[in-house]
Amino acid sequence: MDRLIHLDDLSVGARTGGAAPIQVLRGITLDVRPNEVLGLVGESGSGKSTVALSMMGYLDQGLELLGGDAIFDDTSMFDITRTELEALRGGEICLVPQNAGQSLTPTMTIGRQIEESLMLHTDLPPADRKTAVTDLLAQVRLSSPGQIRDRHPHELSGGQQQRCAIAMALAGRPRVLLLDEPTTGLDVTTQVHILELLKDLCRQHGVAMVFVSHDLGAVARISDRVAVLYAGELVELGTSLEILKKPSHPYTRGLLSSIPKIDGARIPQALPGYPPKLSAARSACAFAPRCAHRQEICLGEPPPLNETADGRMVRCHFDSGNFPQGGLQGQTGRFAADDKNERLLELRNLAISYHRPGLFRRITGQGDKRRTLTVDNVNLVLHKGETIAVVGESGSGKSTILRSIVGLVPPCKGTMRMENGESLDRATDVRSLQCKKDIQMIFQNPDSSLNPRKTIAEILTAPLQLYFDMDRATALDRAAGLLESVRLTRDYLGRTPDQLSGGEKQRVGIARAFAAEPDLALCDEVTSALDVSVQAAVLELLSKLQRENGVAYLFVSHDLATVRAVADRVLVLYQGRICEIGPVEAVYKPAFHPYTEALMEAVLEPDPDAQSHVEISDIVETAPPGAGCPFQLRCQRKVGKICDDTTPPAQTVNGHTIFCHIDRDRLSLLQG
Amino acid sequence: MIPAADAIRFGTGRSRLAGTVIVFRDIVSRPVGAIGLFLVVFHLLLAVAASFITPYDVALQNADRILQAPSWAHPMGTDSLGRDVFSRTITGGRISIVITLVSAVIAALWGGLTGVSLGLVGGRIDEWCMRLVDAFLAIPGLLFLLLIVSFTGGGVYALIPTLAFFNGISVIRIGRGAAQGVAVKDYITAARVRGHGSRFIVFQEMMPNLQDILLVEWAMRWSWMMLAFSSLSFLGFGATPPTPDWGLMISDSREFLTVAPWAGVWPAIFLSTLIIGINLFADALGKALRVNPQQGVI
Amino acid sequence: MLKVLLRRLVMAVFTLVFVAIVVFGVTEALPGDACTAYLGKLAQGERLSRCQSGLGLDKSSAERFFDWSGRALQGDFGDSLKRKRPISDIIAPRFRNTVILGTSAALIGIPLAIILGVIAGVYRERFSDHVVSGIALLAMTIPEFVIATVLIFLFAISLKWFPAVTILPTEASVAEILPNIILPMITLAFVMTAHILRITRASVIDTMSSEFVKMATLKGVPFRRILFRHMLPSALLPTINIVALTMAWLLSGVVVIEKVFNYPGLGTLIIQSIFDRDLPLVQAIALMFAVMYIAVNLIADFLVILLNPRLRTRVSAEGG
Amino acid sequence: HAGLLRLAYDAGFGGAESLDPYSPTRFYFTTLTLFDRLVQQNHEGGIDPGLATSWEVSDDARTWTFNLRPGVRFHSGKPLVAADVVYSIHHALDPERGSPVASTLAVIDRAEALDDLTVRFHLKSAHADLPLLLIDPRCGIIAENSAATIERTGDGTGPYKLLRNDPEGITLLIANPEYWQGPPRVERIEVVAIPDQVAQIQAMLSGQIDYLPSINRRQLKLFENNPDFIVQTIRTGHWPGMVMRTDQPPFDDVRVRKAMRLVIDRPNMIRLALGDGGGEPACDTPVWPGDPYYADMGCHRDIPAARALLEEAGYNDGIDVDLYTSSVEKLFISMAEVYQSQAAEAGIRVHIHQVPADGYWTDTWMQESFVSTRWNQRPADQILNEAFRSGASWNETYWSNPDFDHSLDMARKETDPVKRRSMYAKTQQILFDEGGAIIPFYLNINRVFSARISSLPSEKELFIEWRRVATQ
Ligand SMILES: Nc1ncnc2c1ncn2[C@@H]1O[C@H](COP(=O)(O)OP(=O)(O)OP(=O)(O)O)[C@@H](O)[C@H]1O
Ligand SMILES: Nc1ncnc2c1ncn2[C@@H]1O[C@H](COP(=O)(O)OP(=O)(O)OP(=O)(O)O)[C@@H](O)[C@H]1O
Ligand SMILES: [Mg+2]
Ligand SMILES: [Mg+2]
Repeated sequence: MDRLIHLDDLSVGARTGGAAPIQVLRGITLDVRPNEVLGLVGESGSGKSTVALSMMGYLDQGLELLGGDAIFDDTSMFDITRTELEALRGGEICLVPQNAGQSLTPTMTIGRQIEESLMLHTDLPPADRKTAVTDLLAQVRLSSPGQIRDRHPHELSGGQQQRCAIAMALAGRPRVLLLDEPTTGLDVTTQVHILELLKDLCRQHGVAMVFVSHDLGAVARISDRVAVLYAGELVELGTSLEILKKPSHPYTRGLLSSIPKIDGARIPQALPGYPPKLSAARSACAFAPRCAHRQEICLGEPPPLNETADGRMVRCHFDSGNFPQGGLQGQTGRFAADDKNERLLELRNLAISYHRPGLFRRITGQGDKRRTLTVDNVNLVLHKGETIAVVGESGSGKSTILRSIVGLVPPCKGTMRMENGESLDRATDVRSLQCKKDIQMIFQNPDSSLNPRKTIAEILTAPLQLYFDMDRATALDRAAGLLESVRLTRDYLGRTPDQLSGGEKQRVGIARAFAAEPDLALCDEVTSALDVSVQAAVLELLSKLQRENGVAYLFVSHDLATVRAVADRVLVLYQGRICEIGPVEAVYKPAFHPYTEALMEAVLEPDPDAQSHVEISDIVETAPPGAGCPFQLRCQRKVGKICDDTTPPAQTVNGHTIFCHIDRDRLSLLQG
Repeated sequence: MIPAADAIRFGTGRSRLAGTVIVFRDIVSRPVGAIGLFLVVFHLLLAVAASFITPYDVALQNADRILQAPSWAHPMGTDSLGRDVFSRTITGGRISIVITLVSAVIAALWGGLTGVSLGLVGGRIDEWCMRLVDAFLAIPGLLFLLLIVSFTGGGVYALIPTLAFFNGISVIRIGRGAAQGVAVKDYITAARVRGHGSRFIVFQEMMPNLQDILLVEWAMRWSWMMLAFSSLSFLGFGATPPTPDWGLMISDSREFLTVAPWAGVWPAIFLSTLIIGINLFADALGKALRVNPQQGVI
Repeated sequence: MLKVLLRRLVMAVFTLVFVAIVVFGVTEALPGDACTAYLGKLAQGERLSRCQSGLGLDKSSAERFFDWSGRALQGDFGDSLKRKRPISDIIAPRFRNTVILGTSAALIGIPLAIILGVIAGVYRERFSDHVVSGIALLAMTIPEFVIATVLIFLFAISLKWFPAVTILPTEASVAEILPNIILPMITLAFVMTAHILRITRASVIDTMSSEFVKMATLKGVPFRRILFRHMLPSALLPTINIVALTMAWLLSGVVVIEKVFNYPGLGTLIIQSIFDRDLPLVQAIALMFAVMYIAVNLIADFLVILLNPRLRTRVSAEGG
Repeated sequence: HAGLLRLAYDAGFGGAESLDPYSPTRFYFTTLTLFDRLVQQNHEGGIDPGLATSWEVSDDARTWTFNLRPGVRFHSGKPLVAADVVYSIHHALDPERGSPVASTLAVIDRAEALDDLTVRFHLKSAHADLPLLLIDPRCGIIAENSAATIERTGDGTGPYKLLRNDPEGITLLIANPEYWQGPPRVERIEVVAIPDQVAQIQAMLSGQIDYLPSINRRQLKLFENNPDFIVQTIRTGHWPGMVMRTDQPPFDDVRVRKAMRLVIDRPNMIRLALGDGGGEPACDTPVWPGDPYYADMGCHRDIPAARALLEEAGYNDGIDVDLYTSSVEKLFISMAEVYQSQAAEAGIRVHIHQVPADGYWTDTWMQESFVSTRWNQRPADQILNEAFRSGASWNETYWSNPDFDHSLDMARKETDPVKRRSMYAKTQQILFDEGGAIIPFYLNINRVFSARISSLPSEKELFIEWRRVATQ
């Protein structure tokens, strides 16, 4: 068969301490064919990057080759001299790294770095290299490549850095491009742009690509074939159409069904449990503990990789294609809306700024003039037991609003009030204990939200002792109860956060918030740091707790799909200004605000047929424009000067408001 | 090799004591750490036990035995006043160890607490305090030491507050830097939003995360102070005769190096091994706790 | 960038003001005043009052502080109590000597330390690293007077290659001084190498494990080129600050080494002035050291800002 | 380096050294070679002519007349005349100068020039041994009206001329070819400042200097049996001591002072502090056995007596005293430590404060109440007057005893040598009984020359005549 890269039973181990090496990759056999895009998916730690890098003959510090080989074009990558390796790497086989921001040399300009690739891997005369660099930068669709060439990496936005990394890879005129999570960490709209770009490049240059991602949506969008990795093993391999439409391996199925759907009103089904710890030997199916179709044999011996009738490879003891499809629908995240009309929190004309005027300006009263308002003109009423989702790209001020509500950042205009009369304009320190108790926060990053030096017991009893004056024994008892309510067992009490997985940590964070029995919980991207398979479980948990406690959520997310199932109402934020707010049913169908529209288009669903096309540009705005519509710069439906200098009017129908100069009927016509 | 921090992370049975044991094992499992710990413990024990082992009175002079080469009676020879070098050498660390150890502890405590508070408070207060700290750092500590020792006449123990104060200043920077790293963590925000007081935040939330850094810093300070103290003794500002003290002994025997090297070499070896020991120990401690020992202090 | 530099400069100025206050405050806080300290048991009657009015001690502390700092700004520190000469005249030749010794030691020590540090970092945990790091550890831990004495014993007394102590006319030229200070130079270079070396090593190791070095490897860049083009420019930035600290240390008179080698620099002058209880001289020296420390660090920070493209265009609000 | 001699000195005045031989901070080593005296001491203890060729004394011993050597010139070229001598003496006696020689010469009322080459001294009281006072090495003759500049020019008639004055660095002296005793044999002398004694030893060992004026017995080991060095041992009247200020408690009590002295085991101290043969025991008299007026008194250690005296003085539980010392002389510290351990037996707790060498003489000595000291050999009359007469500027014990002063005066007047001897003996007895100085021994000096030096001075020659020394 015609193949560019052939991984032959590749096994990689990691040395830790004196113990036997743990196995990171087990017997991976995989081909990359010319001109094809091979997607590589799996959860974090499943070995995707290791597979990709070993194709270049590279293993990270601490890893060692246990067996097998990586063959590129008949050359064994682990068995050639350094000079040969150097000639291949960056030449015929190129890498686009996971985090371009950190992977570009900070002390060299973009131009010099790309020139270096040209120098090492092409015979272009030095005089021509400058123009070649500009060409490459233009090819990756960077506007004003001439300027970018002379910049240092940190002077570029994340999307631009990623494009530069791609340009650098193209400089070596590769036959294979390895892309290690090239879009992770970028804004949704940017992500789509980069995927489009990659697709086009692949077509134009005829290079093969290995596209590594944890995101099935992205993989679906670009790959011809998909390989699914689980715990260092290849569990399924086939064309992307087959795999995404009709996954066979239970893991692949679970993964697909745990992805939130933009049109699904229900919380996706979570995969139970967590990926296994890697170990030396394996005597069972690695997925067995989480598998719904588990049988005795699954625990007794590891399954082989079988070729199915339709030509794909599946690692299962059974003909998993015959397992019943579907039937695993999750439940709705919302419950009856009739008891949600008692007001809880009201934000009126809220404006927030991080800029603190100096003493001089404050005295002369010029304080307010020059400051940029990170958040402006936010009006919001939250009812008891209600969930409002706040959606927007990075930097849109979502967290800022939450921080302001808890009193960490004082508002500079407007008022915030709890319905019991308590004003929230005051800083945390001077609020009443009751008020602090009523509003609790759940954080995005589970690693940083729990003190690594405290046991779970200490973490959970701290609020209990603070608010309820419990003695230690009672508090411990209650803490155990809290753990149970987030589906963790009592023996977690003695552990420290390092001994918990990400999802478990997030549960503890939730338990801590609920220890206070709050009226309002502020959730700041609580799922985005978690693996997809775990995300759904957290959403499910939150909605369960809401049902039980009647708590209201202000639920922040950058992803419209995630909040679809849990939110009662959705607020779309751009540059700290509300674009659109309304009940979830209204927001998810036309008419959209143009920005909401763009976000909708940017949602990547694991559907190989879907054609996403984002029309707004992916420039990054650092501050909102001085006047007019906040979205004026990137709007694909901009009508003219009015957008630049007049604040758009609110167009409200049935509690659904759109701030746009275009009439909402016209909008819904356009968006059909 | 798994750093101790990881061992704690992935271990199962656990308690604070177990944590300490793990760190200890980690230190000992590194050759560097084992040697360092051995040297430090050796010198500490010696300092405690010296008076029970010394064959001669450390101040006993003997005109018949001036600058004698090592022998059975005097395993390290005698000095220029006929005193037993062995007795004096094993006792010679006492004063300096006591003074520097105490000073280092005080320095790490006051500097650490101040630094942590500044790191937490931030803002203008922090800004101005740091200018003051910079000012203190700008003037060589030795100058202050000499000035205060010679003007207050408090003798060698006046060094304790002085050493502690000026070293504490340097610790402030370390503590503050580390605290700034911790202060932005969400769990601190969480505690603050929850409504805990600053005492709780500093002692319950921040300190547990900073104690490792301060511990390593303490060890580095200790080593630095040993050096500084020996220099002071050498210059005639530290221990006073006839107290046996390494720095002083080296200074006194310097001129006889060509004819009676033993009188100076032994104290030099003891002094250096202790400082090397502390340094190795601090390095290993830093590795075990995953703290970068502070860049050399000058 | 200009704003950043300016901000750093303003910070330095404030630090300097604090330094002046601290220096003045500490000397003020010592028991007695400059005259009673200097005159000791003779501090009585007419002699004391003559000395006190000579120094203006009859004025209030604040008044004297502004007086003193005002004159210090113009480089006038008054007369030494003991030497009865203008302090600036006393300090100037000593300072020159200290600069000569410090700079020559730095010229040997710094490049050596950096080269060794890079070698140790690149060959981490290998033989050459163990050797280099071991030597650095010794240099850092063995007291300098021990090193100095051993060097004198070996190279001056036994081998007679170099002079044991410095014997120089006060106004010796650099060419006269250099052959005389080989041993102190070596001692100093040895002692200071350790710190720079360790920082360089740590920084190189840090950079070696960074993503961009990995990326360069995967781009097929040969190792030498990675080392010089990609790694070192980042890895050596942290050394600038430690080099500055070392320079400040060298310039503030290496007391012990100057004493052992009989070198007429600022170090021996500090000791003398403290023993003479010559407070005006002590104050002047302290202030001068502080100015040098601040200046050297300021230069280092400027360099870092200029050399680090990240800082050149954007600087975090915090700064040393 | 033929024709070059390098001598080290300790820069004890921290750069304030003056070339005025009469200054309290005189640049000792250098002034010795720059200036001549009227008379000089010969190796037999007698007196030889110097700038004066002959002298007569009047019968009442109150008028002395000196005839000057013709044809002598100052380095500046000015001929030596009687007015210069008159000026020098008046310069020395000028109370504004605070010269330490003033008390030695206090007996002189005034000097007058009889003619160009004849000077007459009028004494306040009779003094039969005036030339003995004038051999003091500090009594150099300076040129008339040079007081303002002499500090820097050092313009004398001596064998060497000043080339460069650099008391903290290298002071350069160059041979005076017109010297009246013939030109010196070594062309240049460099006087090198090395404050630290260990540094001096190391400089000597490594061949950077040619001469060390004094090393202790233990240091002798460094140079003995070494072909590069020549060691000489000389009995001298140099003495180190520890002096108590008799004007300050607790030493204003004579019983305490006596007790402090009784505790010393002098031979043992010599052995411990100097090594065997490093010195001769002394009984707290500054007059040395080589002096014709030496009084042999005998003194023994007596701990019970010392205790009794202390108790009598009210110190029942012993006494704490602070002894200030310094490495300015290495001997000081070991002597202090030996004294500390000997005194401890009588309940005297000595706390040693060691201060650095630089500035010891200005800041500690004559300031603190119990300090180490050291004197070079001087004739009896001179040392007794200079260091013990009431009000003398180097009266380090702040000793003031009319009886003592009177006996000193009487001794001077006495022209009968036998009676004079007994009178000097009486003064020494008073000092021994009541004085504040502890003088445990006289030093034998060990001095080291580099083997480069040929025609070494004799072992009897304490003040080396450098003009006679030559180098290979
Ligand atoms: N240098 C190393 N030493 C030891 N173990 C390693 C090393 N590098 C990776 N591993 C382990 O190998 C496994 C696979 O790592 P890899 O980086 O390939 O995963 P990945 O699928 O790319 O994950 P992610 O999505 O987080 O990038 C992980 O469990 C990781 O802990
Ligand atoms: N402490 C701060 N000081 C100054 N500006 C800040 C601060 N924190 C945030 N900002 C700015 O405020 C804006 C909004 O930040 P915020 O963190 O609220 O965004 P976000 O919507 O939560 O983004 P993300 O999705 O990245 O979390 C950003 O431009 C950010 O740079
Ligand atoms: Mg990866
Ligand atoms: Mg955020």
